[in-house]
Parts: sequence; C-alpha cells; structure tokens
Amino acid sequence: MSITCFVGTDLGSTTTKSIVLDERGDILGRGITNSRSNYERAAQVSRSEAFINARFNLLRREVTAAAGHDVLEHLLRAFRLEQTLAQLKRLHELTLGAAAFDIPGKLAKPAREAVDAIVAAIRDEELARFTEIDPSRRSDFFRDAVGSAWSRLAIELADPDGVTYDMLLGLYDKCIIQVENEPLALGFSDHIGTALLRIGDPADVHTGVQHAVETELAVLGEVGTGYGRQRLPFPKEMIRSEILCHGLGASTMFGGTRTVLDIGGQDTKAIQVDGEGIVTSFQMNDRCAAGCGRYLGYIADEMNLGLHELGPLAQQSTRTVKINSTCTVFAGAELRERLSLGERREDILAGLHRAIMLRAMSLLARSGGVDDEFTFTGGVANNPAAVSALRGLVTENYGDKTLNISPDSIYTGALGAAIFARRSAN
Amino acid sequence: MVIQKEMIAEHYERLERAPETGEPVVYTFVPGNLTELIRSFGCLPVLPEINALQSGMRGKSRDYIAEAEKHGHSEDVCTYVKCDIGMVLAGNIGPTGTKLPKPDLLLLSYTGCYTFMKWFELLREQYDCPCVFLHVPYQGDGIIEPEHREYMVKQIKELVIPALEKISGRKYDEDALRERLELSVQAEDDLVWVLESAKNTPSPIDAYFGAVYYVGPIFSAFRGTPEGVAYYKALRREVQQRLDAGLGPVAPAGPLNDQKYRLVVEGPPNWTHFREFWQMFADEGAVVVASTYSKVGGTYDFGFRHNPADPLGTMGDYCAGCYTNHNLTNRIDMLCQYLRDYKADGFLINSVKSCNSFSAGQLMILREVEKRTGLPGGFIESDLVDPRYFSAANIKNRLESYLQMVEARRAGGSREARAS
Amino acid sequence: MQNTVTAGIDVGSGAVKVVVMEFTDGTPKVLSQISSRIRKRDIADVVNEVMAQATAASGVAAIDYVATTGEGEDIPFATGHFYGMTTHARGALFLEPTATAVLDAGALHARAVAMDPRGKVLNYKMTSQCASGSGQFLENIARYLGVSQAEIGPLSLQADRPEKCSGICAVLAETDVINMVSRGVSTSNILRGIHESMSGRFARLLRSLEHGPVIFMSGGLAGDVGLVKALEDEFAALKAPTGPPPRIAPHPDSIFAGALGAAIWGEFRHRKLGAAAPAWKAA
Amino acid sequence: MSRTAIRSEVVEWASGIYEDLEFTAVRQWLEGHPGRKACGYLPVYAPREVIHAAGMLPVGIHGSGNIEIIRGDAFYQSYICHLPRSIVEFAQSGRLDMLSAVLFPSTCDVIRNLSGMWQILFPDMYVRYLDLPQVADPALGAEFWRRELEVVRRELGRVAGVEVTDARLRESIALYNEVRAIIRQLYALRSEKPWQVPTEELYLLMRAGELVGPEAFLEKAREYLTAAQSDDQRVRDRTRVIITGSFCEQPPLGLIKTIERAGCYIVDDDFLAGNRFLTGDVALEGDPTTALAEALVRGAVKTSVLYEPDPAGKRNLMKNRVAAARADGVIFAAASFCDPALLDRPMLRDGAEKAGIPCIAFKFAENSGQFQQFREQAGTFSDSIKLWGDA
Ligand SMILES: Nc1ncnc2c1ncn2[C@@H]1O[C@H](COP(=O)(O)OP(=O)(O)O)[C@@H](O)[C@H]1O
Ligand SMILES: Nc1ncnc2c1ncn2[C@@H]1O[C@H](COP(=O)(O)OP(=O)(O)O)[C@@H](O)[C@H]1O
Ligand code: SF4
Ligand code: SF4
Ligand code: SF4
Repeated sequence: MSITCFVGTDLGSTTTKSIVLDERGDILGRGITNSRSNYERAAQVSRSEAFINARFNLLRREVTAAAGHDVLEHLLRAFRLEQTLAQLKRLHELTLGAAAFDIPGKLAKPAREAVDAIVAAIRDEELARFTEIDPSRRSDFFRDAVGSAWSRLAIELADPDGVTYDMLLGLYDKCIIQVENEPLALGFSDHIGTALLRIGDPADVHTGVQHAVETELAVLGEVGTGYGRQRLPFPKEMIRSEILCHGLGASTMFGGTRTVLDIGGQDTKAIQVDGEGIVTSFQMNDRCAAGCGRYLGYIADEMNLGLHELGPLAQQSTRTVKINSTCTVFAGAELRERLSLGERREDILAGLHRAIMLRAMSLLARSGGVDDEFTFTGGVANNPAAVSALRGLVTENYGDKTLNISPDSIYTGALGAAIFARRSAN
Repeated sequence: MVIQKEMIAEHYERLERAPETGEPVVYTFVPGNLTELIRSFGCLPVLPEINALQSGMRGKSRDYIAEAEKHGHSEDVCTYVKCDIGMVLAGNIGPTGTKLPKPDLLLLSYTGCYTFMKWFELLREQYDCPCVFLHVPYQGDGIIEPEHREYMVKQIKELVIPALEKISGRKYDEDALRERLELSVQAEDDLVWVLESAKNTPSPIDAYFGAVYYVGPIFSAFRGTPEGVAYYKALRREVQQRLDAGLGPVAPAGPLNDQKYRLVVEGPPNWTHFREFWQMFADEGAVVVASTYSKVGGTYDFGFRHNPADPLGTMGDYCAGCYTNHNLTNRIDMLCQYLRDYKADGFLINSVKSCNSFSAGQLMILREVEKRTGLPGGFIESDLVDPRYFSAANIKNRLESYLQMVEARRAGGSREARAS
Repeated sequence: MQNTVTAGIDVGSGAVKVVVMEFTDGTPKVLSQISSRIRKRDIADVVNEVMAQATAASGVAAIDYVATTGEGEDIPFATGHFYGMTTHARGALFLEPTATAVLDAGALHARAVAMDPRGKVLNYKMTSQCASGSGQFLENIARYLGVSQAEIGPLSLQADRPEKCSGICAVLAETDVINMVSRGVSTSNILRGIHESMSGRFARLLRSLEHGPVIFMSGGLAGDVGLVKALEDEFAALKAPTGPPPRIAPHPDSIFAGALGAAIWGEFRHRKLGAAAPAWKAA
Repeated sequence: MSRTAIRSEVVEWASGIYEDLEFTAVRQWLEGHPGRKACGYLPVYAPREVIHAAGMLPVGIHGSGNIEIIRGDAFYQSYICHLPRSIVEFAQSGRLDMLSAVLFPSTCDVIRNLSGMWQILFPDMYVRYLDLPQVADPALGAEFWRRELEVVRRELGRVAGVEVTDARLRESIALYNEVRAIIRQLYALRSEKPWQVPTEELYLLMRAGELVGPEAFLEKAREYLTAAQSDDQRVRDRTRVIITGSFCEQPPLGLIKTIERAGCYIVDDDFLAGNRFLTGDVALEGDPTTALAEALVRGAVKTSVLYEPDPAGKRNLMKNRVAAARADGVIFAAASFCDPALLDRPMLRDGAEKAGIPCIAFKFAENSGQFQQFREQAGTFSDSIKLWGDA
C-alpha cells in the first residue's frame, strides 16, 4: 500500500517540529525534537519522529481492534524505551571514551566506574519506568530526560576529592551533543521488532504492524519554515516565512482565527490574518529576546523543574510579584534575587508569566490588537499559567474574545508549512 | 556617477584649502540649509550630517562613535552627532581623506530636529566660534503659519545676514542671491523629474537607495550652483536612457530589471551596511518607487520651488517645508499619496535608533497608512551609522516575511477577485 | 599598637567570599580566605557557613570589625558596609600595588573602575541590564559546548581562527553559536570568538575611563586565561595613541578583591571609630 | 496636630495623588466645578497661567512607572524613552478623557511628534504644539512667544467658553507668582537643611501640585513648609548632591529614596522643572501676555530644553548651581534615551569636572524597578566623598 503525503518542518530555535499530512489534508503524524547544533539533523529527527508517529497512527486501528488500546500504548512505550536505550548505549560509549581522554591519571579509572554506575542506574530507571502503570510526565527529549537523571546521579556519586560533580557533568555535556548529532538508527523499522519482543510478541498484532511497516509513505511535497529555515536542505521556493506558516496553521486549526500570537523559544510574533488565513499584518520582537519561551526554560533549569511543571506551580500563586526585567539570560538571577528577598516561588513565577505576557500584549497592540477569534500558538501555549495570564490581559484590554488553544499548538508552524506543501503540489 | 564623485572631491579639496584661500566656512544642516545665501557671501558650506553618513559608508563611524562615547556621550543619542564629534576629536579628517577646516560660523537652522541644537552647542564648545541660531517653527498644525514665516524672515534679516556679513566682510547682495535661486529652481525641476520617473514600470530608478545619491548635491553644497545644474541635467539624461530602454536601476550586485515588488519607504537608510541592505531588497526583486527620506532637504515633489522674486520669504518656506518639519498628519498624507501615485504594493518603515525626529511616531504612521490605504506595511529597525545596530539576519527575516506577505495577499486578493 | 582583626564579606550574585585579616601596626596580613558558590542555596546560610569556615581557618577568637560589600548590606552581624567599587579598588591595590584600574567581571555584571594610588575611585563605568557578553552568557555557552569552567580559558588559547560572535542579544548569540557548531567551527574558535566580543565590550568600558597602565582583573572571570589574553590582544591591537598598551593583571586571589577591600576599609574605620566591642566572637 | 503629624498628613495626601493612576483629583475638581474644563500639558514648561485664566484646571501629564504598559509600547520602539509610553497608555485607556485640551511644549522631538499622534488619536481634543522661543535675540523671541501665547489664550478661551481678559490673566499670574514663591522657599529650606525636607517628600508635594490646581497646592505647600521649618529631624552624615537631567521623564520614587539612603542628601534637582522654569516673578503691570513672554525669554531657568546663547553657559552651569546649593557633587541622572539630557551631559559634566566638582552619571527609566545599580553608584560616590573629603 502507498499513501501520498506532505511534510512541513518548522525549525524553531528551541524545538523542531514536523507534520505529515495525508492527501486530504488530515494530520497523519507529528514529530518533535529539540533543535540542536546541527540543523539538518534536527530536521531529520523531527521528520523521522513524525513518520514513526504516522506509522503508529496507521497501525492504531488494527492493533486496537485486534488487541485493545492498552496493548497499543504498551507497544508505543516499548518502542520509546528501545530508542532511549539505543541512545543511552551510545552515550555510554562516548562518555567512557571521553573519560579516558579528558580525565588524567589516577582519576581515570574511578571516573569510568562512575560513568558505568550512572549509566547502569539510568538504564534501570528506564526499565522500571516502563513497567510502571502510569509514569509521571517528563520531557520527551532524550537530552532533558537523561540529563536530569545524570545530574542527580552525579551528585550522589561525586567525590569532592576525587571525581567531582563538575567532571561528571562535563562528560555528559560534551557527549550528549555528539549523541544528538549522530545519525543513530532510531526509525520505526529499526526498533519496532525489539519493541514487540519486549511486550511479549503478541501474535494478534503482527498483521497490523506488518501493514504499518510495509505501507509506503510517498512524500509529494515538503516545505520548511522557522528560525533555521535558511539552513534546511530545501530549494528556496519550498521555504516559507514562519509568520505565514503560523498564520495559515492557526487559521486551519480554528477557521475563525483573526489574530494569532505565537510565542516560541526566542521570538514572539503577533499576526493578523484574514478569513483565508492570509497574513495582513505582523509584528515580531526586536533583537532583544527578553520574555520569550527560552526565558521560562532558564527558569525551569534554575528551579530544577520540567517546563511543564512551571505553569501549574505559578497557578498556585496568591499574589503576583511585579517583575520588570525580563532579560532571558538573567532570568535565573532575577529568580534568585527575588527568592532572597523572601518572595514565594509561586508568586515570583506568576509575576514572570505576567511579565512575558505583558510584552506579548505590546506586540499584539502593535500589530493591530486582538480580534475575534484569537489563537495562541507555539510552545508556550502549553503552559497553563501563561494562558491564564494572557486570557486575563486580553479580557482587561479588549473585552471578551474567544481564545483558542490547540493541543497541537506547538505544531502550528509545521502544520502551516505542510499545508503550503500540499497547496503547491496541487 | 562619476561627476558626483568629482564634484564632492573638489568641494572637499576646496574646503581643505579654505584656511589659505581665506574663503569663510559655514557649518550648517541639510534640512533648512541656506546654501544659496551662504554661497552668495562667498562662503563654503560644510554639512556635518553628510560627513557623518560618509564616514558610515566608509566604515569609519564605529571608531568615531567609540571616541565620542569615551568623551562622555551616551549610547542612546543620535549617532550622527557622535560620529561627527568623534571625527573632530580624531583630527577632523573628512570622509575623502582631506582635512576639514574649522568653521568661521555655525549656522544653526533649527529645522525639524531637536538634536541640531545640541549638536552645534557641542561644536561651539569644540571650536569656540560664533553660532547663529535660526529658529524654524515646526508645522504643528500642518501649515506654515504666516506669523511663523514672518518670524523666520526677520531672523534671517536681523541675525543670519549680519553674521554672514561679519565673517565674509561682504555686504548682502540680493541680486546675487536671486541669481543663485534661479539656478536652484532648474536643478529642482530636474530632480523632481528624476524622482517621478519611478512612476513608470519598471522603475528606472530606486527612489530610496538610488535617490540618496541623487539628492546629495541639491541637499548639500551644490544647490544654486552651475555644477549642481549640470549634474541634474546629466542625471536626467541618464535616467531617460534607462527609461527608454525599459531598464531598472543598478543595485550593488547588478541591474534590477525584474521588479516583483514596488515599495514606498519611510525613514532614513542605514549607511554602514548600505550596499548589503540595498541588495537584500534587490535579491527579492523589490524596487523602491518613492521615499520620504529623499525629502529631508526639501519636499520639491509637492510643488515647492525656491522663488527668486521673494528671496528671504522663500528661504523661510523652504526651511519650514523640509520633511521632518511636517507634523505627523502631513507625513501620513504624503505616504498615502506616494502609495497611490506610484502604484506601490506596500510600504516599509526603516526605523533608526538614532533619530527621534523620524522615529517617534512611526508605529502610528504604520498603522494609519495601513488603515487608510489598505496596503500592507512592514517595519524594520536599524541605525544610521552605528554598525552595532544593524542585524542583517533580523532585517532579512523581517523583509522576507514582509514580502512573502505582500505576495500572499496579492495571490489571495486575486483569488477573492476570481471567486466573486 | 594593638593588633586589629577584621573580616570582609563579599556577597556576589554567584558566590560568597570571606576573608579574615590581621593588622599589625596597620600592616595587613590575610589569615584566611574562603569562597563558596551559592548554587541555589539560601544566601544567609551560605554566609554563615563560609564565615564559620573562614574564622575557624584563621584561628582568631574575635573580630573587631566585620565589613560587608556587594549584596551584603543586610547581614545582621556586620559592623559596616562599603559599596562594591570602593572595596574592589582597595582590594585590587592590596593584591597588585601598581594597579591603576580594576575590571570587575562577574556572572551578571562588569564594571571598570579607575582609582588613584590610595584606592580612591576616580571614575567608573558599568554594563547595563543586558546579558550580552556577560559571564552568565559565557557560562551558558560553555555548558552547551560541554566545556567545564576550568577548560574555557585553555581552550580559547588554542584558537587559530576565531569566529566572531555577532548580535547584541545573548540569547540570539547563543543561536549564532549553535550555528557555528553546525558549521564545524571548533570549540576553541568559538570560545575565543566569545572572548573577543566580551573583551571588546570590556575594553570599551575601560577606554571610556582614564585607566592608567595596569588593569587589575577581579571577579570570577579573572580566572579565565582566555579572556585575559583576548583583552590583552584587544588593547595591543588598539595601539593606544599614547604609550604602550596597559598591562592586564590577573591574580590568583582576585576573586577575593572585594572582600579584601572591605576588610581593609573596615580596619580604617575601626581606627577612626576607636575600639568598640568586637563584632564577632568565637562561640 | 503636631508638626510631624501635619507634615506626614500632607505627604500622605500627596502620595495618594501620586499613586493614583486614575487622576481622581482631576475628576473631583471637575465635579466640584461644574461647567469648567481641564487642560493638560506635557513636560517641561507650559504657561499654566493662561490655562488657569481660561478657568480651566491645569493638569501636568508626567507619565508613570507604575502603570502596566500594553498599548503604549504599540506606539514606541524600544529605543525611545519611557515617558510617552505611559502617557499613551493613560490616554488610550481612557484615563485622560476628562481633558478638553492638551498643550505639547517643544521639549524634544518625542513630545513634538506625540502632539501629532494626539491630533490623530483624539480629534475632539484641542491640541497645540508650543514652539518655545529658541532664539538668541530676546526681542525677536519675546515677540514670537507673545504671539504664540495670544493664540493659546484665544483658543483655550474658546474651548473653555470664556473670554480670557487681561484682568483674569493678571490674576492667574499673581496666583502663580505665589506658587513660584513657595516652591522657592521649599527648595531653599531643603538646600539649607536637607534633613528637614527629605527629597522624597518634597517631590511628592511637587508632584501633587501638578494635578490639584494652584489654590489647593498653595494651601498644602504652606502647611508643609511651616511644619518642616520647625519639625526637627536627626542630622545624618551624608554627602550633599545635586541631581540633574531628570526634568522631563521622572525617576521612580524608589530611585530618589535609594540615592538618599545610599548616603546622599539631594540639595538641588530639576525634577518637574516646569514649575520652576520661570526664575522670577512675572510682572503684573502692562500687557500680561507680554509679561509672560518676557518672563520666559529673559528669566527662564538654564535648561537643556532651551538653546543656550552664551558660549560659556553650559560650562558654568553646574559650577554655579553647586555653589548656590553648597553641594559636594553632581549626579547626572537622565532618563534612558532622553536626547536633551544626554546630549547636554558631556558639556555640563566637563564644566563641572574642570571646576573640580565630583560627578557621576547614570540613566534610569520611570519604571526602573531594580535599584542596586543606582545604590552601588550613589554609594560609591558618597563613600569616596566621605572617605576622601576634598582630597
Ligand atoms: N510542555 C510544555 N509546557 C510548557 N512550556 C513548554 C512546553 N513545551 C514547550 N514549552 C515552551 O515552548 C518554548 C518553545 O516553543 P517553540 O514554539 O517550540 O519555539 P521555537 O519554535 O522557537 O523553537 C520553550 O522555550 C518552552 O518555554
Ligand atoms: N576559571 C574560570 N574560568 C572562566 N570563568 C570563570 C572561572 N571561574 C569563575 N568564572 C565565571 O565567573 C563568574 C562568577 O563571577 P563572580 O565574580 O563570582 O560573579 P558575581 O560577583 O556576579 O557573583 C561566573 O560567570 C563564572 O562562570
Ligand atoms: S536626530 Fe535625526 S534629524 Fe536629528 S541629527 Fe540625528 S539623524 Fe538627523
Ligand atoms: S536584555 Fe537579555 S534578552 Fe534582551 S538583548 Fe540583552 S541579553 Fe538579549
Ligand atoms: S524624557 Fe527626554 S526624550 Fe523623553 S520625552 Fe522627555 S525630553 Fe523627550
């Protein structure tokens, strides 16, 4: 069997997203990864993730019918586990190598032992996580998930007079880049077999899996967008400004959209679109990246929290602290200072979210205000505290407006790009 | 153009020799420059803004600005001033490598820009020379009020002319001034013809990047001179030839004959990356058909000509009519008219950090012009001569996004047209 | 004359530094110096901890004057507070008697201070609230490149073709760096590029003062040999119109400059105020 | 009531007006004066006498660091000072709807262009750009300004529905002469005994004076002055400084406090410089418009807003002010991106330093929220003046 499809890839400054559309324009698969030093790799990974996702969607119906929803979920998690283990294995090799090279003399051996111990512990944790019924949420990205475990274990294992925490963390920091940028085999066919074995190789799903493996996904068109779009290996006419993609993507998700706010990692865009999703005006932040998504990333790092935990924490605030400076790089410092002044974490966080949204409000005002309907896109739309701050400010300043947020909001640009791909193929 | 280069080089050489030849030197500003009057006293004009922009184009402004900042100037203020002050501190070698003479007089025509006043107060500290102040009232209500005109004439008569008489040792000669004004008119006519040639498709000129060269002589030392007249005649011939051949302007990397977008631009250009900046437009097939910056030294295309019959009054009108001396309503009207008359696809604002006179209010201009014309506006930010504020990637991204939007709207518009 | 013992506490945004000094007839001697990174801990706790370590190490039983500087204004047991530039200037002179200016570069700020031979602040210049070219920025980049703090300097020294890091915003500059990595620019060249942009910024700060021939480096970044080299090169390339380029003087103890200066000014005030009850006594 | 109580009551009253972002004082005045109108003016100098003579309440529009900026930023790029953002925010949120007219003096190009924006945004309000006389020649300048004042006089009269007779104008001038006198006394007392008149309090009082009309201001200012003259406070060992450069966009109150707490007494400043723009009394004889014009042309304070015809004027200005206030040093505190203040600074600072006056300079914004930088600088400044005295 062969399915015609169209791909849109949004090379963002923090995350890279891909969307696969089928012939009718329905979303077949979504893929996301963290943007990294090698743009091409990032685009490949997110694209390949989108195809993995597409294939899982293809086998969804058959597997669910044959074996039930739980088996499908189980298979998916097994697949993810296999991918993680493959990357972990590579990380292990590289860190051992780096330890031998970077850490001299008598510390070399204990360093290698510490690496072995950390990797073994992470491996065990991953396996344990797999058997949990409902594991807690965490970042989907290998870098973040393994990074936080590594850091935690390194603190436990570090010896101030021997192999220190900094050394161990240094090894990780150095090698993770290579892991991310190597073309590791992580695709559907690479791991679906082992994943099946891991869940006991249930015979009733074989046909479904077989079909999914055999289906050809024929790409008829592909468009790239986003911050790093110039670096995508696409011809110029297949590259679209992210402004247009966000406008079109948002207007496709919610047909009534007139105003779009996109907050990504490094930039914020306020876009006005007409009924066809065509951009009529836009504004983006100037050279200062203050108050963008990355700001929250730094804050999360500083607090040792996952990004997804920030919003809920901020929502527990009872008193919003007024924050003036939103220099992204200094976010951590601002937080420390406020904490040292005795402010509560929740309240500071609420203030930070409000500060970000205030900047966004200015851009919106610049681009022509907020019109019904208003769609919030980009990664920060996943953050409930950001959303409620925005909602409050919009209501205060523009009255009641419909505020749309799609669970796919982070994919809006990629969706727009995929639609462009589909349009130009037709 | 070669003639222009020669004219400029010659002028700077003459300035360098001024201390020996005894020709008095008058520093003054582009907007509200009284070149004919200055020349009629046998004085040579120096325009510090032109020096600053030339320094920017020749890659010297960064150091000059650093020098001025070292002497206590803030990062926040107009970089023309700092570039000029830095140049003075660094030995006052002009852009073409010749030494600039000290001013015998600072003629401060306070026209459309607050910074002018401080600039010459600063230069007065440097040179310890006389400074004569010509207060040109702003067109707050969008008109030149008769009392204001009278006030300017009075100042020219009672303050400016005596100051010029003093440094030149000559008496005011109204006939000589009239003759010069007549030369001005000829050049003004030709300039307007050249600027309006952009109404053609394809446009034979770029009315922003190209026009800054075209307005150079008339905005600076050559209005009211035979050289100026000759230059504009030659320019007109050249443009006529391109027009006849159906050719576009020549951008840094080659001719721009295939013009996909016709734009109107508001705001001054960036000088430090001038060619790169222009080429970004050319790469996308964008030609500028009208710009407001080319009107800072006079809004001739709106009909103003120097009037030899009323020499002092006409100078007052000239000063008060320079672009930045107009209120926002007038500036908006002007842009709307350009968009219509030049059949443009949209307009773009290059907002420079240096210049409050231009920049404060541009976001409102953007919105109003969009509202009135229904045409898309774009906004980019840079600076005049401070290279630190030119971010090529950022500008390129905005420009590209903007032009893609223009294109999408064109396509969308035609789809709508088909549907109905 | 009696011996005087003073302590200087410098609370920075990244670390707390404490020195204990003894003055015999006005001649200072360092008894102990301890620094500890704050690393997300409560500042008061860190101060208490470092103070305890420093006093234990010094072996003294009582301290006559506890002087704070930096963000240490609210430390309850302090006798007096001096402002950062006052103390850095004095501390610099203690460590490098020929110093004519201080470049204090830390995680969040940089400032250049020109002083006279007595430690009087003549002029200063500081960076704004923007992180471009700050230590924090370098730290983030190093982290991204997988380079530990101690390695930054030596790596930067190995650069052969430094890559200029454009952009005013540190966040966008990070993206620049990501780009460089993807273009295969070596870590050394990237770090050196960042050092160059930082040293350009620092040199601008310094040049806007009359900084004299010897620039003492203090703050965390003084330990970064790559930055010091870049700064030296920057000045050498400038060909100062008058005389040779200034000497950049880092010092192994430079992170203690603020604390030392505070302790020394503390002794000065103590002498002026006359004997008072000791500010601190061993428990 | 004790003196301390009177004084803190006045300060509290003023502070309430300062903190209020809704201009309640103005609205209350309008309610209390049915049929009358209010006319706003931007910094720095506007002829309040003319507004008052038209029976209108003169309302100083100074911006604020406390208002959240949403629409204001939509009109201004990042490299323009903060003041017009908060002003536009006030206006766009309807908080200035009670004004019938607004005057925009020629302080700088930002305010100048704001006048054009106002014309477009609020077509129903009377808007006038006031080109202050920038001329070396007093006769020409005074004549120009007199004509401008005549226009304003006539047109505000029209807006207010009142004929602004000479008698009315003279009355207003007399009242404002009293206002100027009491402000001079307050400033003199602070310079004499800065511990008696903390700048924070003086500033709040001045700020309230911009919104309540001259009559109410005079009453409160007199109460405060009497109380402050005799309400003895502890004298601290602080350095006497002049703050200059903050004539238009105002520093946040926290900055004023920070400077004083870091060991400085502010003994002279140019906060809200408009209310001290005319240095002497305006003549009550003769044609009142001419008197006002002459007062400005011949008696304006030396400021960055006006052209300085005297070549030595900039050089000597700080020296003279320091001598008059017996200050130890000068702090140049300008709003970020403020052209008038920042372009003047090198000249003023040069002059001061040549006269051996210690100086420091920094920039603020009306919404600056973190004061460590300022504390550090003001602190080091006072440290060094204190530790080294005259050396
Ligand atoms: N699950 C999540 N919860 C909260 N915030 C998130 C989440 N995922 C991403 N973000 C935010 O989204 C930002 C990235 O948004 P994205 O639209 O991908 O940016 P870009 O396109 O610039 O890479 C991150 O910096 C982060 O703040
Ligand atoms: N050896 C080193 N090489 C490079 N950078 C260093 C080194 N040691 C410390 N730093 C940097 O110094 C900074 C901390 O300096 P510090 O003066 O303590 O800052 P603050 O006073 O702001 O706390 C951090 O950014 C850190 O990255
Ligand atoms: S502010 Fe603008 S108009 Fe004035 S001198 Fe500078 S660039 Fe020219
Ligand atoms: S303030 Fe921060 S976010 Fe803004 S430009 Fe500077 S470094 Fe970038
Ligand atoms: S603060 Fe300065 S720049 Fe801003 S409006 Fe006032 S005078 Fe103009």
